[in-house]
Amino acid sequence: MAGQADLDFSFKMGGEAGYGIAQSGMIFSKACTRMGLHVFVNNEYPSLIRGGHNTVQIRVRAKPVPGHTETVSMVLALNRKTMDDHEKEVLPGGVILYDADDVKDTKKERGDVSYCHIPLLALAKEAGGERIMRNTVGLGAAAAFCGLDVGIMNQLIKEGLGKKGEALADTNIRAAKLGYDFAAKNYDTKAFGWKLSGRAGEPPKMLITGNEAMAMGAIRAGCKFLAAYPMTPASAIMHYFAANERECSLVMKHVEDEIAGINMAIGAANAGVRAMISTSGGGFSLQTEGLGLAAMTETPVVMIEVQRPGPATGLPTRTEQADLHFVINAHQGEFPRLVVVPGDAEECFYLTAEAFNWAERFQLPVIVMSDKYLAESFFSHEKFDQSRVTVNRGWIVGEDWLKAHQPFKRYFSTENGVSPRVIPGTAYGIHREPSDERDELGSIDEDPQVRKVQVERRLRKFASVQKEVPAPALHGPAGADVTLVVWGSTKGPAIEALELLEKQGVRANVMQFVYMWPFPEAAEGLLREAKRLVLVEGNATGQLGRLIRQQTGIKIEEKILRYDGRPLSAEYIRGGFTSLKGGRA
Amino acid sequence: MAGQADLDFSFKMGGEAGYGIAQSGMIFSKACTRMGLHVFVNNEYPSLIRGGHNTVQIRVRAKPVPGHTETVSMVLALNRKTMDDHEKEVLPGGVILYDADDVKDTKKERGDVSYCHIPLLALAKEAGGERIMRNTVGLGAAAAFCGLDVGIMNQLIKEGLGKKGEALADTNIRAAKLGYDFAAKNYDTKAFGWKLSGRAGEPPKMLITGNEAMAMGAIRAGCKFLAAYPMTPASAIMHYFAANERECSLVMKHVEDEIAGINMAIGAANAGVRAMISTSGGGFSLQTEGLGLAAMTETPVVMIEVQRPGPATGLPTRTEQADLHFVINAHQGEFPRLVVVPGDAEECFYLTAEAFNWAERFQLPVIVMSDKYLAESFFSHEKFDQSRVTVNRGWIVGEDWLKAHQPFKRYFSTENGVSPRVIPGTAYGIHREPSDERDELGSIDEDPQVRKVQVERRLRKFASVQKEVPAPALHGPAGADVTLVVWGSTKGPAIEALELLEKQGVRANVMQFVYMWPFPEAAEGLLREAKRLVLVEGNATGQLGRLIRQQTGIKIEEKILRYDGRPLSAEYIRGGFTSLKGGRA
Amino acid sequence: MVTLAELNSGKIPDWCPGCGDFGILNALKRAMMDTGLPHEKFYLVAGIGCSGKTPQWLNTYSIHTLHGRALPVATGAKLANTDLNVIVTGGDGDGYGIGAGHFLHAMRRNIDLTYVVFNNLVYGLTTGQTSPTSEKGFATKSTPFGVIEVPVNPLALAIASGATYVARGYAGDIVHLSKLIADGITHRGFALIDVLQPCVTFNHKNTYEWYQKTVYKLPETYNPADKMAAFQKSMEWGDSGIPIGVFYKESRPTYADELPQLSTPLVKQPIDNVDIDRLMQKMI
Amino acid sequence: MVTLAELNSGKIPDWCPGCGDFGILNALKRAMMDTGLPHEKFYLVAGIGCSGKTPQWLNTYSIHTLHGRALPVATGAKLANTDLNVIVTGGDGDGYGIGAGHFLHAMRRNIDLTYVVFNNLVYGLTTGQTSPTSEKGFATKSTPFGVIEVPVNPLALAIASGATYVARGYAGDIVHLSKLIADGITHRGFALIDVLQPCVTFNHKNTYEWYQKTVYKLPETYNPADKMAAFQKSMEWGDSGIPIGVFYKESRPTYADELPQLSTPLVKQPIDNVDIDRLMQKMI
Ligand SMILES: Cc1ncc(C[n+]2csc(CCOP(=O)(O)OP(=O)(O)O)c2C)c(N)n1
Ligand SMILES: Cc1ncc(C[n+]2csc(CCOP(=O)(O)OP(=O)(O)O)c2C)c(N)n1
Ligand code: SF4
Ligand code: SF4
Ligand SMILES: [Mg+2]
Ligand SMILES: [Mg+2]
Repeated sequence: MAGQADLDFSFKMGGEAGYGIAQSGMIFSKACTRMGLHVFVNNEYPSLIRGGHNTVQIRVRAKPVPGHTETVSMVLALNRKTMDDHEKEVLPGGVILYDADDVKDTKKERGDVSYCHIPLLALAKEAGGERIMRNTVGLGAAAAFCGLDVGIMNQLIKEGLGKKGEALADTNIRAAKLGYDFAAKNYDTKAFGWKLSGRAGEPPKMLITGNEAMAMGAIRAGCKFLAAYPMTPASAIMHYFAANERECSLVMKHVEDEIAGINMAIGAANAGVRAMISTSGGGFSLQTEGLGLAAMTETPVVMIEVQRPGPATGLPTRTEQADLHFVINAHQGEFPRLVVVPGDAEECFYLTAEAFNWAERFQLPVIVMSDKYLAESFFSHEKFDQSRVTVNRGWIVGEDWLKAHQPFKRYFSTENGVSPRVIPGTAYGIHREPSDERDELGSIDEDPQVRKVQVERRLRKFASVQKEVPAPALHGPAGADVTLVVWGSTKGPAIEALELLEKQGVRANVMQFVYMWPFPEAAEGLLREAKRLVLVEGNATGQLGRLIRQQTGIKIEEKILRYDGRPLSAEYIRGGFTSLKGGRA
Repeated sequence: MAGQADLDFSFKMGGEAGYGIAQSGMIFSKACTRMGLHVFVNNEYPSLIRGGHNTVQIRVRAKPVPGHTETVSMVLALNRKTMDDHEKEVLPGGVILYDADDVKDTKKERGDVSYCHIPLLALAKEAGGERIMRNTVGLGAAAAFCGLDVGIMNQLIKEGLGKKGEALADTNIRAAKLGYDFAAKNYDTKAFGWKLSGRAGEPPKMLITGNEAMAMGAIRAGCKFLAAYPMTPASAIMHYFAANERECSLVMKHVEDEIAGINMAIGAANAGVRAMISTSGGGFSLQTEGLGLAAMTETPVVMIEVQRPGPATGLPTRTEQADLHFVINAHQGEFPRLVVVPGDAEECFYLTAEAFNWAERFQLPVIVMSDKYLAESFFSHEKFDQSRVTVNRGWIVGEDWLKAHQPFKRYFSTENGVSPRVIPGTAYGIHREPSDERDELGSIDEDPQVRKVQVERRLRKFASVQKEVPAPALHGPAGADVTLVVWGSTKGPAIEALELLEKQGVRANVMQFVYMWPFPEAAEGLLREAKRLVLVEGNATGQLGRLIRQQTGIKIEEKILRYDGRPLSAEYIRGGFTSLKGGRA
Repeated sequence: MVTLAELNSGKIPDWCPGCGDFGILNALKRAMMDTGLPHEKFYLVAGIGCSGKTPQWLNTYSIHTLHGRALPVATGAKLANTDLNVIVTGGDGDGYGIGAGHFLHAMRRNIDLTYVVFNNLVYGLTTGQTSPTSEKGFATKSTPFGVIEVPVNPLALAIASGATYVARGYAGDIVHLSKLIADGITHRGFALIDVLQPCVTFNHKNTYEWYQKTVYKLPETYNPADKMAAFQKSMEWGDSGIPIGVFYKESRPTYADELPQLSTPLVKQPIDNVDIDRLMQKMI
Repeated sequence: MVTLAELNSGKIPDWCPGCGDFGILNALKRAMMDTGLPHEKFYLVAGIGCSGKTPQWLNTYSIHTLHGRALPVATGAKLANTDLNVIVTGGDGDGYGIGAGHFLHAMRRNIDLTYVVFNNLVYGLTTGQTSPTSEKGFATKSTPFGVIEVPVNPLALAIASGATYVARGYAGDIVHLSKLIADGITHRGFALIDVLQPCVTFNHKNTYEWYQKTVYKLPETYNPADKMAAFQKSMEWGDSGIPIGVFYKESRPTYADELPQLSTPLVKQPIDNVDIDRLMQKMI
């Protein structure tokens, strides 16, 4: 058995929606992080409220966890489907916990896996609970195998149910204990090959989703206004803002539709506060028109677009990375915008915070893209470093400056394309902002020369942004033989795939595109230096590849794509790599 | 002076909106086409109802006219601004007609041009009319110079005012005659170097805009339903449909917004009629979401997008070609669509008609793009050849087929990606069409394998379309030294520019992209064969160039772009060509 | 004349056990059968939400559209083929929130549609946020400190906008509800049937128990032709009583009635060789 | 206290000579002066249409938005800075057509806005198509055979939706109109002032002459607190008379009143160093 440093334990719980799997997953995961371990938690669930097939998969390591694996060490099967579907994923030596009274007549085809019956329902009832408490019994049983700290687990059960839920917490703790004891008594839990042990002295870790990290980053950056409409997988951003409305003194407006959302955010930003929207592709479609209003009036708004598989309603609760060209090209005409795509929770936090600086410094819409896998997976991370987030509001002029510069030219043509901005209500700053083309003062003007000046100023602004846009990030060894080209949530799986490829004797690294538009100028050089480029994306056509070719002429012939609504993983990438022709066209 | 075959006469009328310039322009132009001549009429006007500066420019030749020119032979200045702004455009030997009592203290700087005072107002009053009849007087005066057939002109005045307007027609005819006589008496009209003369035996010509040609093409193709919302420069399409609702037995619904528009069209198309929408960029933005619904349910809809300068409200009544990437990439996710861009009225007709065949044969949304210059300019053209338009409704199955194929698999996975379709109401064809991902029967299904099958079928459908998409059109000599690469309304000006370049010793031809997406596979070869590529587009960033690079890797370094809201012209292209560095990077 | 067996899609509704949607589905089936109309002439159009899934459980022609866009799609289908019986299902968020504009305009057009709104006063499918019909003060994930705005009053809006059949039913009274729906289907013109629907998962305020206590049927003496009375009744809400039944009814030509070109449904008009010579002639 | 000279943008309105918009512009200026509020605290938000150009002729902070989207933009601005006096102008198409959804929802929120609708019963700027308020039968470019649907009734919708100040003015009576607007500005909450506006170019039915004959002022005895009376009055239209004045008025906390976090306007709250340590701690 591998030592603690090499620990790599994955635990999957599966069952119908509404049976507390998510909550149990949280307890298990937080217990791990409190033990000083790192976790990554992803979940799969269909678009319905009760029933269906739901899983939570918790991966635990002593070092940071970049993503999930396609294999697991332990399964808790709350229904038969979990057993049937996930049996094959269990590693040799792994364990499947199930209630034989519930899950009957299964094939149990694996000789290298232990099938451990735990009377989940009976023990739940014995503890004084109902069917819904089966998962807690299972949690206890799992702890017996893997060594989860029971004290911490019990503490988390209590915290979760609060003061009012004390009695219920006791029942749950009892149920967990019954599960633990049953497992310890009936099975050789000691022989289980994956053991979690506390790492004292480790800094405390947050358990945080991409959505939460984005919301937190926005709040840290001083965002005071979110106008949002529920849409999976972006809804948690609005929920987080709403819950913290009073504590953080901000407004979260649940709007009548996404069109109202973008326009309210524009109104708020135009009036001088940092404002944003959060939505998924369908909502973004509706905001396409508003995006151009922000651009034309040069109002700084931040838009979070969390991708899910399309077109139309598509697969509302699954993952995909297929909105790149849409987001870069949405709205008629030509104007500057910035598109940035974080790859993990940490980047979600810092890049969302920074998005507000880009938006205000260049007075343009900034779109931060995410996807279901990134948005709803939990990452463990130390507290973010607040000092790394600074607020730069760009060129906002006040009364004194205005007095000296009358009449105020809101759309004055500067060298870098950025014009002075004023907060409405300021004396001496009165001006107009039309959505029509206009002169420097904000008067509608159809003169060809005026149009030319304004178009060219906007182009210069775009160029100014492009000059500052950071190069793609490189992970892994320099000068590797293979470079995996990725964006967004594929970062983690790709980085982990490097280890798998290494084992196959392939020295690879990862080039992660973070700033997508304006296209980073440094990218072309990096791409040309690479020995062999392999595109890895969560879509069917290779959208980043298309963008790269458009901007550099470089065609990446080799592609590993996934488009079945499920996230890429290190193993998937390795598998994909193995089936590449290997040649370079 | 050049002979009739070389005739190239341009007449510009200018004044404030609401003074009948458009109507006079129509009379003049139609008189020319009835004389057997060819014309091209473009107009420039600001976004307001009365006042402002409006011009109509009529260009007349004995052979087809591909576009307007930046120079004119005659100006009728109904106000001072027309004189000031357009004086410089007049060719040597040209004439400026104006009313010295109205247009005072002008510089009259041109020694090579005749400034001819016509007492427009006085004569209008003498005829029994008002200020608004000045343009009719001017029309008469113009006829005296250029030889417009006065009989035809008078006939057109009558037709325009109808039975009820007989008295008014008489007054107008009188006014025109007074203008004619005044000019003939006071000026040496014979010496005017441009003379129109009738070409008997020529087939009659229509005077038709791009908008009208599209509407007509749609009607010919059997389109029975248009859901539209007014938006310049697309509104004339809805007006044309509305006017012909009863005569052609169709429904034009003026909807509450463009969102309702696309969704109604989808409903109508899904129910089995040929249906479409027409809008400009702002409305298309709002239809971004609906586009995906059409794609996902595989409902054949045709969308007409008429470009104007953006972003946002932009310049509502001016022209630009800057929505290409937006239209190709609108909506989340990946799915087949077809984008086609006619270059003149004739193509507007045939390609719009054909759009319905593409839409139904492949069950996908088809977007036909236009722009203000194409949409609102008048072209002269013989009647279109109805026999060139055939109706192919694709794979629609009936009761017998259905009986033999139960259960009906609406989304059956075929080799070319196209599945059988049924008209709702047909017995044995009952099925469901969700906007969620679904199995072959139309049941919502989130299984990864089902998703994969459907995504791949949609990709195959896209590939099937791509196989059929025609290559770019080539105009001018094969193997030329320079190839102008264009799309849409730039076709005409570019073709005409060939002559101008020829005169400078440059042998050039034009490669016109018509089918934009799927990108025609034959394009790459054509581009690679060309000796020197020069991109000519009506936008600021070279959008077609970007698309070409994305699809072929070919970067067109030399560009002639226009982005001041005004259309490209042959002279502009020649000028742009002259200032190119000339090298090929 | 469609039967229950024919209407069954063979799929089991994936709504939460106990959801009010089951009652509405049953009432809808019953109403469809009661109308005696042929099976394949029903065309269902749904929005997005728990409610929007309804056509999945029914074996009829149907299209499941976008969130808030069911009415325009239905309008297009109806104008394309006036022989279809077009029934629209959707939620309160779908119809009165994001779809509010279409709702108003469809009613003033008097398009011949039957619109059944599953009004659970909450967003179900997105896991419990406020809806436009949520009561003031209702605490949800998106309004943890309680809803501030006053709720939309769909019946008053319908009456003010020119709907010609305005009714409210209750998911817990299937017999009454199915009659309302059947009458709505038979009614020529736009029929709104707003249905009070308990959401057992996310709405713990407006429950079966609560409705059982508050809901009452409009009395026999009530005159649905009286617009002002209808306004008055539409204002009633809360513990003191919620009326159900037909609030308002009038007879007015439908949109399609006023289009002579629809004397033959568009879908049946031949398009193989539409002659446009006259159109072209006019351009000369 | 802003003066007429200060309010002048120096640009000459490009409306058609005789357009009713001129009267509204004058009334608006007058109302702004009458409120005695400081110049730079006015923030105008406009839709797109002839009416939407209004802020171009005024020297105040303003944003000219998208067609139909003025109300959401205004809502965002007001919530961001409750110290601004936010006035919204737009047309009937803009507000009651494409913007109808926002219209309803802004009213039930009771956002403290003054919404002046230039209601000319037609689409002006796009050269004369039907609008949602056009009368049945009205022939336009988009409805050459006459409008089929019944018009939107903005006042009834406003009353049904929870607007707290619902008035109608007439562009031909500037004194009366400016009072309505001034009161709307002073009113705490959502104020709708629907203004009958002759469009001399595209509406030859609802002309100055016609309004001069039909428009009458609500009598002194009329009680704007009576909701049912307001509904009743809102139904009056046509040759027999069109009432103008305040139809309905109530006092209710505004949306912002119910947000304690707005005791200091958001825009004035410091953001340089927002401490999120407590938020992060909760995640552990
Ligand atoms: C444009 C768009 N925005 C948001 C969503 C996400 N969404 C799906 S259902 C729904 C609301 C459902 O509420 P309701 O209409 O009341 O139906 P219910 O689920 O309560 O029956 C939302 C917001 C979407 N599908 N599309
Ligand atoms: C999304 C969108 N659709 C259409 C238009 C075109 N458009 C501009 S103004 C207008 C209607 C104007 O009518 P109304 O709101 O009544 O204002 P009015 O001009 O009569 O004052 C329309 C349809 C637009 N600007 N944006
Ligand atoms: S969430 Fe509510 S509305 Fe949706 S299925 Fe469950 S109970 Fe019904
Ligand atoms: S078109 Fe009508 S509304 Fe517009 S400016 Fe002219 S008169 Fe006024
Ligand atoms: Mg609901
Ligand atoms: Mg109007």
